[in-house]
Amino acid sequence: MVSFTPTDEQQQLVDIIRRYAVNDVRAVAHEADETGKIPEGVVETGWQIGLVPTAIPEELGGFGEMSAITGVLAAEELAYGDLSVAMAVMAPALFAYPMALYGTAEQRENWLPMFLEESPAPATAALLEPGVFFDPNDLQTTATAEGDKARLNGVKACVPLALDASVMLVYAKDSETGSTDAYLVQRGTDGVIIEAPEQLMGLRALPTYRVKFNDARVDAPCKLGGAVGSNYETILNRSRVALAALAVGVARGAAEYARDYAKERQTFGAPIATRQAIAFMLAEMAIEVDAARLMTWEAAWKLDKGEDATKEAYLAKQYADKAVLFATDSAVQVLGGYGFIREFPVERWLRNGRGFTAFDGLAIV
Amino acid sequence: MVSFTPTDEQQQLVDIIRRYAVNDVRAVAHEADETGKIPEGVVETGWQIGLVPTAIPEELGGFGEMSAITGVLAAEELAYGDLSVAMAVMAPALFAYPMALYGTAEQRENWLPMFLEESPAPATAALLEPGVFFDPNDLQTTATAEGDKARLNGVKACVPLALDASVMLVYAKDSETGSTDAYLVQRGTDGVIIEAPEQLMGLRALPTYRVKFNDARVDAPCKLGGAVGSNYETILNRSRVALAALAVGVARGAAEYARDYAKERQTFGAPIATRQAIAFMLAEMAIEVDAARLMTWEAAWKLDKGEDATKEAYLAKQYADKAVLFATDSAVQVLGGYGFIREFPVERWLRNGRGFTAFDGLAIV
Amino acid sequence: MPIDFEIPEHVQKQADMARMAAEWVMRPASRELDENEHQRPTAFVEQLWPFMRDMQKRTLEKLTDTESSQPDSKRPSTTTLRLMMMIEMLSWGDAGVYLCLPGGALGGAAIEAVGTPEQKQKFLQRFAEGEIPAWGAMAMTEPGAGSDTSAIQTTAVLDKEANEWVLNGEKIFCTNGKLALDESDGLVVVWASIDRSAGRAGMRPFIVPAGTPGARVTKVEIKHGIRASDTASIVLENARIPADNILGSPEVQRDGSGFRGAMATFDATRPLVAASALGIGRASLEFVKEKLKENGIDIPYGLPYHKLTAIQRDVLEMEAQLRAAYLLTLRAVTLLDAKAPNNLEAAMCKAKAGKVVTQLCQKAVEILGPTGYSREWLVEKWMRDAKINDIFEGTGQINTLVVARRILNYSSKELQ
Amino acid sequence: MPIDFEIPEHVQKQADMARMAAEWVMRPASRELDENEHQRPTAFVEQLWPFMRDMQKRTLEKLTDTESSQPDSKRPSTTTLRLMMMIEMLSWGDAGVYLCLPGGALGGAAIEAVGTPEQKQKFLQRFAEGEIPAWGAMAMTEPGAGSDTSAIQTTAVLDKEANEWVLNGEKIFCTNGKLALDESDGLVVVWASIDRSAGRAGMRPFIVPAGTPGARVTKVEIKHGIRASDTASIVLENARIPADNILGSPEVQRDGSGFRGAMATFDATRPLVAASALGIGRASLEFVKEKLKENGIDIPYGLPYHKLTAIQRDVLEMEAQLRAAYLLTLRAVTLLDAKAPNNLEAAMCKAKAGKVVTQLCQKAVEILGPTGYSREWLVEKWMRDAKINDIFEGTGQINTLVVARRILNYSSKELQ
Repeated sequence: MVSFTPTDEQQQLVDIIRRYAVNDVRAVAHEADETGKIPEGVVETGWQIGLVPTAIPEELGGFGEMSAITGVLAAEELAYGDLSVAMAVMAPALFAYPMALYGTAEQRENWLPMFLEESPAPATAALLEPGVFFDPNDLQTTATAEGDKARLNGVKACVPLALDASVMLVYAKDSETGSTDAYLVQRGTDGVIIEAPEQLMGLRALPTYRVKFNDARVDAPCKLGGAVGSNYETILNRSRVALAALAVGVARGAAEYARDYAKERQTFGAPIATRQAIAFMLAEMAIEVDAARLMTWEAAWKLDKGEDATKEAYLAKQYADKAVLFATDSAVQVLGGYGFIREFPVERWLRNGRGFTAFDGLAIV
Repeated sequence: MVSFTPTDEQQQLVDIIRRYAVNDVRAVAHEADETGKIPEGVVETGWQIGLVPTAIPEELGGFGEMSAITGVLAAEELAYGDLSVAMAVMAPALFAYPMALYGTAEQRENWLPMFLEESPAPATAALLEPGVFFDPNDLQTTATAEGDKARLNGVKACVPLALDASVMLVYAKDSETGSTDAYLVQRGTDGVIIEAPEQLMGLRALPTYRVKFNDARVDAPCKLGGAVGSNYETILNRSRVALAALAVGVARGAAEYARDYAKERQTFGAPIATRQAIAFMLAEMAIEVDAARLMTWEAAWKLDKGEDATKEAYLAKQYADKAVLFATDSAVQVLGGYGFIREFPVERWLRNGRGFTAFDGLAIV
Repeated sequence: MPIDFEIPEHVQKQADMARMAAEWVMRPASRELDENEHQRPTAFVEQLWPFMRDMQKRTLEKLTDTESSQPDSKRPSTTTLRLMMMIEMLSWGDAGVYLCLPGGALGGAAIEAVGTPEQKQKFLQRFAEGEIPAWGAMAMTEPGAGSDTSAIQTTAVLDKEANEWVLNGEKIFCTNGKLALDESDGLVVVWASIDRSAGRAGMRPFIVPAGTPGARVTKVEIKHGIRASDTASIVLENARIPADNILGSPEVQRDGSGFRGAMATFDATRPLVAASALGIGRASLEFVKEKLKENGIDIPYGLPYHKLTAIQRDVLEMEAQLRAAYLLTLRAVTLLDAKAPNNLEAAMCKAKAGKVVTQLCQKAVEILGPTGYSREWLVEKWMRDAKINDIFEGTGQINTLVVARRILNYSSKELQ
Repeated sequence: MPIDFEIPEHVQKQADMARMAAEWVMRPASRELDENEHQRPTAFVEQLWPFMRDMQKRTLEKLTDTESSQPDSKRPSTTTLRLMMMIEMLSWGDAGVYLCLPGGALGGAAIEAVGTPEQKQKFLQRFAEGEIPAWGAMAMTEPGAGSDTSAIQTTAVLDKEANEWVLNGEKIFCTNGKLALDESDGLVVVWASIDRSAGRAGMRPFIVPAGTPGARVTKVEIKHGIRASDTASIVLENARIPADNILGSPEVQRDGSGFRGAMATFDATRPLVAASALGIGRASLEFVKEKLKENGIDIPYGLPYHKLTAIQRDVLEMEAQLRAAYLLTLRAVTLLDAKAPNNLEAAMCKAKAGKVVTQLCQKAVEILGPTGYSREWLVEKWMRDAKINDIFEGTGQINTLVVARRILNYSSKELQ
């Protein structure tokens, strides 16, 4: 039965996150972007909404309600607040969700309980690689099996919160079989070098790092899911959908801000929103935001059904990548000179919005 | 010295063609499109303006003023009248210009004088090939040399006025050397089959034909330019530029028509041109028409300098292809319901405009 | 209900049936009907009439049986969803032929939306019974009144003695006008003013049945696309209809509520126009992918930008855009079935689908090169058919304006 | 003269020199100046000042020597063309740094365009002599008056006793405002109303030199891009300037001719803003092609659609669009040099270049993937710099509106 209404529980969660996004996140987003640091306590507050813990299986103390649809609803609201904060709050899921989905019983018991703590678990994942061209289907980072241990080689980019992580999942291609899997790498592993924080156009409040693996030898059993491994394609799709949802959140923020501004700002004795040139931009922004959201929801729904969602997730991500650039760029345009000033959030949103085409693997639902 | 002003002679020619386009061509264009036939006399009148004859070398009785810039100025004006008529008037040039540029002395003496007659010379050229994908750099039609004769094999598409042509240039790839050249094929050559007129979405008033070559054996010396051959790349560039200019003419016709309509048509007590949504479309159409024209002029100028114009001609054609679709589609949109009715020319212009991406080799300057 | 994109099985089945009709009855006649404008899709009408008649009969029963509709109203209906899916598939077959579907069409929709139970019973009956098909149509546009409905010049004056409305005026761009007035025992819903001084508040739809003296078709347009469908001009010269044939109140409310109610039919019809657009877009996209496949080109999902060819990237973009338009339409339809307001969503899906499908079909012609441009294949026809969706039932501009008004919370006076 | 696209050798030479300055002086400091906003491009200013000073000296001589300008006027000048080429190349270097070019900038342009010979001599002198550079600026925008110049609140009242204008108001978004007022012996051309009741007809530009009491910079903005350039807020509190410092007539002509004359400076400055945009676009395009080449990807001309990759097609489209913007700009500039009206063409090139270059630079970041998005390379900075060109000197929307008015022959009242 076709429906576009979240469940009551989902709606409650959305309302909570919206309040958090507007009251806690928006209030600090500019400062965080300027200083490159999210003020103390903001990520913690976001964490305590309990998004990741609810997705942890019941037998390990969570609510066992992992749902991509709930995930995209939450992600949109978080990004509506600020993308850097949203990614920081969601970063532990980069580790927790693949673990919950594919970890061996032992791995899950070892690693999932920490996500039930009050504080964000210091865990992340490394998927993206640096350079001009990146193809998640063709990772350059390799894992060479040595018994049930493995040696990792390669360079990862844009690993969020890597410096503080006590453990991370590293995606690598098996140098013999060519299959891609995730490997658990703990802090202090020899041959793992976390470089200085990356300098990006956007996401300035989120510390991301380039991480090098020089013959990094990780302990057994380090492959997620053990011998069976994990379903990398599904992980990629869950990541695409998460990023699409974040893009929708940023785009919606920009569209709404521009709309409200245009109703306030007067020229020639009337709000600029009464000029068709502006009104049509606002209408198209609204349409693109809604369209991107629906694409994202459909892909998430497909994931929750356990079906192959590659097509839907890929197209949703492609669509949302465009929508967020269109909406944020248009928002700057609607604000005119003010849109170019950093004190107005649309300028930050444009910088963040442009990044989505390069953000593979930076979030997951 | 940068200048955007045609010479006085060019301007006079443009004025003459504009009168012809508006008075003679526009008057019959709808009927011609509906019946698939240009009324008697219209092409002849266009021919008598003398575009092709002036480009014939002086020693053969012409004015020796072959100029791509003059050519694009003329082509734009002709297409401003109607694309089918423009292509019909320009069709003999498909034969005459390559002949004038690359024919051997004997070939030129044999073939060029007929272009000085009062009536359009019955000559054309065949370059395009049928199918989904066409690459002018990789023709499928082959020429196999047999001494100084040649056998042609392949299928050509969209050959304008082929049925009435006493001679045509056929572009083919040498089956041994791989080089592309033009071959003179006279009416009645064995193995040449001119099929029923093609049925296209647009260009309905211009009879175009699919022409098959089944081991068609053509007499020596049939290769344009003899042993030296011709410069196919330059011919292609001259063709690209001609098509770009025709596209500009169609686009300008649509932009101006929509502009005038929008000033006339009233809704809510004011012309629709006073609504920004319409006014902005008109402004963008005007900008795209001008931009496409300037690209075309620059490419033509480069050709007249005798320099390699591949980049300019290619980009101008790409640009004009888009501009003409944008302008004609927008014109239909500005006219709303009337734009969809065949009695209003914009609907025909949209059908013609869409074709430019598939019109390789259908015109030359 | 949670978020769900599952099309119910019974709806999907009906869509599958529509696809069979499209494949077997519509497509084979498509080219011929396009080339021979004003010829009728006889086979299609004959085969579809019994089905449409029965469907319309069931709808009519529901509409007029007030009792049984009560318990049903707890579960959202799927009436419009079924219509959407059917229209999409029939338009996948041939959008011009689809418009010749026997039934009330926009005229019927207006009666369904704002007619009294008696009017529904009386006027919709003809689409729900008998051996011979009938058509409905809607006549709103005039030479001087397109998107500006307040400029409508057609008048309706009540002749109290005869208890009849007397209509005078000229209507253009009336889809199915000739089928409804000349070629069947159909009807046209004609918009006219009962009080020219009241502007839009004085506008009312009137039911003008076939055979009404003084109502006649004066012209059938020759068109860019949807050539199998007739687009008629209708002249009303002292056309007399019974006093009861007015839809809505014969009183003029200065607050315009009478007019607004009638405009609400657009919220129902716009998603269906969008659905028709989707069908054409789908036809083009499927055809392009099929022809590319024949030429060895697959359209992969999951590849990064730098590993795609230009054509692959464009086709993926076409596919994403079409899906976006589909989902926006699905949302507008779902709201309608839930009897929730959908004015914003209806305008959104219509604006998006009209634009996307126009561009998609234009691109399809480009991708398929010289043959795509020829009349050998239908893809050039689909491009011509597609364009109407950005024009009728409100141009893309009008629908975008409606979206803007809704999101800005502006009246049509505040945002013109 | 026939149609000709040949850039004269002496102009090209100057552009080549500008490119050297761009490569050697601007690019090396680009990243640092972007990261440390409000730091000054000292090396650039020092090296360019002698050159700019001498150039401005020659210009001033021409402007004030009425005799010698007569015979010259037969041959079109190349002054603006030279400027266009130089600005393009300097902006290829760094658009933010280019804006710090010592000289009169928009303030100087206004004086050149509408000043009396005496005013030119007196006020432009500072940009044409001395060891220490000076800057000019233009202050038009106010918190409540952006594209709507009629809403300007700043007033100028003539104190007849002192024979001085007294200015009061607040200006924002004044490019180089701080350089002109605080950091050099420069000047700001301030727009103010001499008769608020007269609307735009009462607007006049006034020359406010550095050191004017009551004129002070209150804020320097932190920005998305062009961070090396200062964007200042200026408050005027009873700022007093000599009566002669008004540009144009101190009388209010109700026909608005005084205002229109001043607005004509936009016809001169818009193509130069477009030129700056072109430089940024060119930088991005060249960089993208270079990086693609390093990765084994060439951008071929002449291939059909189906033989291009997605990236090749996009880069070709970027190149075509940039060339189109370039040619539109070249046309506007050529008209200006020929002293022909270019209002339409100036608005066209500004609208096109602003939009094209913004999109081109956004696309460049996408093409270059994760590294393109990082601050390792300048391409992300160019994207931020580019956007200003669609905003200042009239947003894309305002310039499109001007184009629409010109092609429709509508006044600003008829098409708002």
